[in-house]
Amino acid sequence: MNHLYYPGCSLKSTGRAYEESLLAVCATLGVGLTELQDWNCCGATSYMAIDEVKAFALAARNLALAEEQGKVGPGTPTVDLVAPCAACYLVLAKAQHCLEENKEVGGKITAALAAAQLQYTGRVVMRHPLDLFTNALGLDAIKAQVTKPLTGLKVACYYGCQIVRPYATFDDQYHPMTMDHLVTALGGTPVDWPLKTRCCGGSLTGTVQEVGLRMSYHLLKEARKRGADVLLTACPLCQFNLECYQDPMKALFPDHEPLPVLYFTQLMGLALGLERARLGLQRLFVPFRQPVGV
Amino acid sequence: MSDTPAFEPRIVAFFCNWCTYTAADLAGTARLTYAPNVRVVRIMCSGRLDPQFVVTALRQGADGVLIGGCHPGDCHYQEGNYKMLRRFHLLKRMLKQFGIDDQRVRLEWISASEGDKVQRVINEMVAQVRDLGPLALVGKPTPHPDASEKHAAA
Amino acid sequence: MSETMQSAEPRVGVYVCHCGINIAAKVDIAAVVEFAKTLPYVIVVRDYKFMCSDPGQELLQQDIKELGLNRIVVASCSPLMHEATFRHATEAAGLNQFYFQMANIREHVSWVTADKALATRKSQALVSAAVRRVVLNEPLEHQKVPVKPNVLVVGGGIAGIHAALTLANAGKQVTLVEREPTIGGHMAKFDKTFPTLDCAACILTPKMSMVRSHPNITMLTYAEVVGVEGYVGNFTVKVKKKARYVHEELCVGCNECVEACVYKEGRFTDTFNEGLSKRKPVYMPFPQATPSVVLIDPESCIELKTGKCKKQCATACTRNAIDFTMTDEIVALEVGAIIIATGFQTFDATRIPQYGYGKFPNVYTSLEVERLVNASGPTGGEVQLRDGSTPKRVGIIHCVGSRDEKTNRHCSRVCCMYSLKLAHLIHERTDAEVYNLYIDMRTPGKGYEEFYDKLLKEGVNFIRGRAAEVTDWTVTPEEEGKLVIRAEDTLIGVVRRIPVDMVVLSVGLEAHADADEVRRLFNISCSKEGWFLERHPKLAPVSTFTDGIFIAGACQGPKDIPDTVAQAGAAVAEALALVDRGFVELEPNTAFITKELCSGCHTCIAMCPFSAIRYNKEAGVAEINPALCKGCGTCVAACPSGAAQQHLFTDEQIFQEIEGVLNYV
Amino acid sequence: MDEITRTVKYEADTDPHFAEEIAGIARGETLRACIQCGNCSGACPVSPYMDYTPRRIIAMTRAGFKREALSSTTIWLCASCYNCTVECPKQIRITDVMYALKQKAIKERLYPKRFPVAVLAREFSAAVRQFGRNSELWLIIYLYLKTNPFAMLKQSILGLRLFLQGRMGLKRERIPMGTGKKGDLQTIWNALDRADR
Repeated sequence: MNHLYYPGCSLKSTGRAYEESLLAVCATLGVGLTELQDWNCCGATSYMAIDEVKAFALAARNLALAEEQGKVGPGTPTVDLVAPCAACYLVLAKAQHCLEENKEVGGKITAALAAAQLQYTGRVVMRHPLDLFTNALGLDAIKAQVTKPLTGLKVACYYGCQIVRPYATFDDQYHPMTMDHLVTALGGTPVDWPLKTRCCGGSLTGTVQEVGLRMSYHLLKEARKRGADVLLTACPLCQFNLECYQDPMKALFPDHEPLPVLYFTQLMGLALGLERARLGLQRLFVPFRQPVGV
Repeated sequence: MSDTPAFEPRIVAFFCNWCTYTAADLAGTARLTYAPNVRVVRIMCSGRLDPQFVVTALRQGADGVLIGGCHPGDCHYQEGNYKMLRRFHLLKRMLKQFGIDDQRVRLEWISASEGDKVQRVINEMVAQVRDLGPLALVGKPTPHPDASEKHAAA
Repeated sequence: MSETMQSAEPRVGVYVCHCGINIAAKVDIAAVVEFAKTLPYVIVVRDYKFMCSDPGQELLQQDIKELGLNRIVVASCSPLMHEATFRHATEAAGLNQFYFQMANIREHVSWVTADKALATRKSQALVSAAVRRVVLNEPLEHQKVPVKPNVLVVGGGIAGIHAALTLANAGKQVTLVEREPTIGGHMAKFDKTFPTLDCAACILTPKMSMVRSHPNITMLTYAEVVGVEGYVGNFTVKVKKKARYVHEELCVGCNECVEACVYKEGRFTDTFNEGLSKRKPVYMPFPQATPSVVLIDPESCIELKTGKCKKQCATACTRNAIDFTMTDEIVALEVGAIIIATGFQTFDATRIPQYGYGKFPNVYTSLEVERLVNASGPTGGEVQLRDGSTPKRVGIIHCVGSRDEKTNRHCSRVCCMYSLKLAHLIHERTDAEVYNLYIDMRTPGKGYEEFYDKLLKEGVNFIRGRAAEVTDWTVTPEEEGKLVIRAEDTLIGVVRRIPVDMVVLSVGLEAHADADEVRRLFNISCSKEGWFLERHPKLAPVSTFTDGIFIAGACQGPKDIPDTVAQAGAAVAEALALVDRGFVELEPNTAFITKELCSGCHTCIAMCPFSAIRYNKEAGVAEINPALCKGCGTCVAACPSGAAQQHLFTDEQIFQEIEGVLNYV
Repeated sequence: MDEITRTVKYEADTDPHFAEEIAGIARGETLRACIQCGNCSGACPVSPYMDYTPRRIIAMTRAGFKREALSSTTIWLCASCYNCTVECPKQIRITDVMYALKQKAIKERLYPKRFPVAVLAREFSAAVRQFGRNSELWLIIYLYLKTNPFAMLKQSILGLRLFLQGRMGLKRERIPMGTGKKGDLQTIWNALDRADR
């Protein structure tokens, strides 16, 4: 299996461990990821506040690059583009929808791409790694490679907003289960909790901190209350908000108790028996010390 | 008023009494505005549609023909729409041989409750035929100059 | 040219209707009048404000008499609306009514066209077509066919019950077919009815037993219509009676068999109680079931599934009513009219996952709560949670599966009122704090607003806002162990979290899942949502596009009980008008064969779905039996020689119409 | 607050074209279908902090209360979680309406002063415009410099930790710009700017 890979800006900095663990896990599972060359920022939520057409154009350039580097075009099959960041995943998918639905915006963007000798013909399939692992690769294939099962580990799977909304394609919008099933396949125990898709605060943690912190605090508190030993995320911003702000959180909410927050790929790596350093676990603010595979 | 009036297609529609004609009435009751280029001829069943009607309409100056019948399985007369469908395929093939673009003749199943579909289909078809331009047949009557002016003015 | 045309020179009168401003605002009437004057054979053209009014009709009648008109064209609304009106007017003036032709310049022009000039042009085209066509019209006579006197009512809810009883009281023989093993429908499940709070059973069960005992009513329960043939006044209907495994005429409803069943306790979902209790494989649907006859469910009965049961039920029955060899049975009926009253289904609340139905045990549907508050329900009328405790705080969420683009767009019309009723009953029985979360309070009925007023004064809480979610995520100590409803109180403009013990989802009404199959069976139409379509929303609310088939109750659209009963009465009146008249006049648009042109190729014979065409060997031509012909014209379109033609729709008439619509230039 | 203010809204103070304009940018043609049920506000995780609930923003937009809608904190608190959009019974793309209002507010310079979200959006897009990618460290530095330089001191501990854990570098992420070669982002920007004019 070979796929194009769109890391996005965060996976090169705050979300470095996500990239490290994803690449390590994929290498172990035999999933080939080729980084899209010359990719640009997807535009995230911020560019959309400035100019819609330009925001979509940013996304569309990546889609066009993917078609070019994936060697697809009219009359050929599609190419998978794997985007681990939830915001990138959504923005790229949203751009696809907009190009298809809205002739006016689509026309402007097509013209702008053409100026740079690019074109997008609708042959990119956006995939989140969760989709890739559970649907393309299959849980059985993963299960077969587990060497250190997560026996006894209680995991709160947190999906966040943007991989299930508004374009839930690979999982249920209200009760997503792909990550839960993955955790079960790794030998762990997912906990049933109600805030799986409730927003972590997004960029508010950086801008209107008291609001962002409270949103993240509630998520962690409820996960703890439901007995979770660790919380898993599938998005660099969620992970950053939930993990890196636990100190200021404690200052604001004295009853806060620290909870390790990992990328789901990090926990996958542990179950597959990979070294902690290859998975970026040393970069955690709230260390994950629980032994696995015992 | 311009020298070259914009082309406005003329389309004859054959709607069955029970479904599509009723749907067109419903579109009216619901005040769904649509292009005025289509003129409806009511027949009891789409099964009544003689291919000659289509040919005659095109020869008499229509740029397109729209046929509306009940959805498959819904025919008031059990299967008139199926029987027409068979004829319709033959007709399309024949028209193609005459060099008539098959987008000019369209068949739609529209049930009595689908007033909105009448609106959509008519608007789509008028736009499509407008793009195709006038149907140029030898001996086809040309529109009265007065009409073109009025169309252009509108 | 046909013979009729030669017999008398056509003299056409054209009448353009303003329809108040409905047409006149979008169509330049004067321009249409002037245009019509230029058309061949036209003697007179007039316009009038309302052609369908008496003075309007007199206008054309006077012209027929004074100007010797022999063809009439009215340009007004759809022929489906007023063709009959003008035909009668024409006939009353001494002219054959089929010398009349209509041009639809309202529904097809003024109401759908934005531009006045173009609308005028389109009207002119349609008038031109009608004039060209009417010249070729021929005098025809309606064909009279006798009507069978009996009536079929489909559906045994309150609509069907009321219809059957009224017809039976008028002396008609009625067959009432009900899919469930008992009649009563949804109403039988309710405890009280709004706004009077009279007990549903007290007003319904007497009617149910009257249905059973009425000499003019044949009740077929646990039965479904599987085939309908024929036409207005003459329907042949096939009904499948599903095997009950109990002989109805023998069972006296003593329930001894139920007692004796090898299952000591109920183990299977009791659908009448909305799954809130369990029943045995042999069961009585509910104590007042009509007929009072048990049945055996083949899905759960050991004997029927494996043939290895002790059959204690059969042994216990002193009348030997139980028969495991019973099979489905087909009953054929001959009826003149059919009333369809198949009702509705309630919205499946699991389709809105954020309300937690099916996930949180104490989230109920309103129909479940109807059973909970019902004295003969699973809890004997006690409002209890799943664990048997009494709720202290209850939230009622309105519009569940209504007014929502993702589920049903329509307002279900009854939910506001039944939610108020349930709020009252719950408050009264438990003293609980009750919250109603509504979008808009809709109480437009006799005594309805007064009922709302009463509830407000009773201290029930009202929050204007659509509940966003029901969650077990708790934040504050008072929320602990409760379900929390999150919603904006839109009148205050803040988001509230309401902790409750019980959530009631006021589920909307929707068309039955199999509405599409049912409507096909009866050859009627339904809306996209599955509601059966009335012939006209205002003027023919219980008629359908198929003559002789009428609709009543919620199968046509959401309705409360008073409206349902009123509509059932209206459907009965229509059916009686048909049946008591004794005959119907069929539209004479039948096909016919011109012998001289027929080559005897048999093409038409295969086309006819009604076997109306036969080959006359001696003459070597096809012949059409007008009594069997329904007038679709499919054979006419197929005839290679033009020998087959259709009255009112001859090739020549249609060609003229085509030329007419194109000749508007 | 002892001050009493008069709140009547004169028709002349409303902008009759505002709804249309916003519906146009937002692909929010359904904006007018709002039945004010408040589901959006109930579903919104941030609504408790907003000065107007999302429902009220829709109502104000529809009624032409331009100044109020554009200067509200609501639009800047929207975290783009799409819950409102997904839940709206009238399928109004509320998140996109919020984006449209943000765009309009920035254009009209009506957003609340020193409200960092608006600044973030501006700084973010400027960086992406210039470098093609976004470097989180630089973004944060600009953000605090432009809004609240003192708050940066508090954040410096976090920044330092991120730096030490290798989660934030001083290196600017960038792609080649203005090469004029196939796929050049600068060429695309230029084409879009031309189209705008």
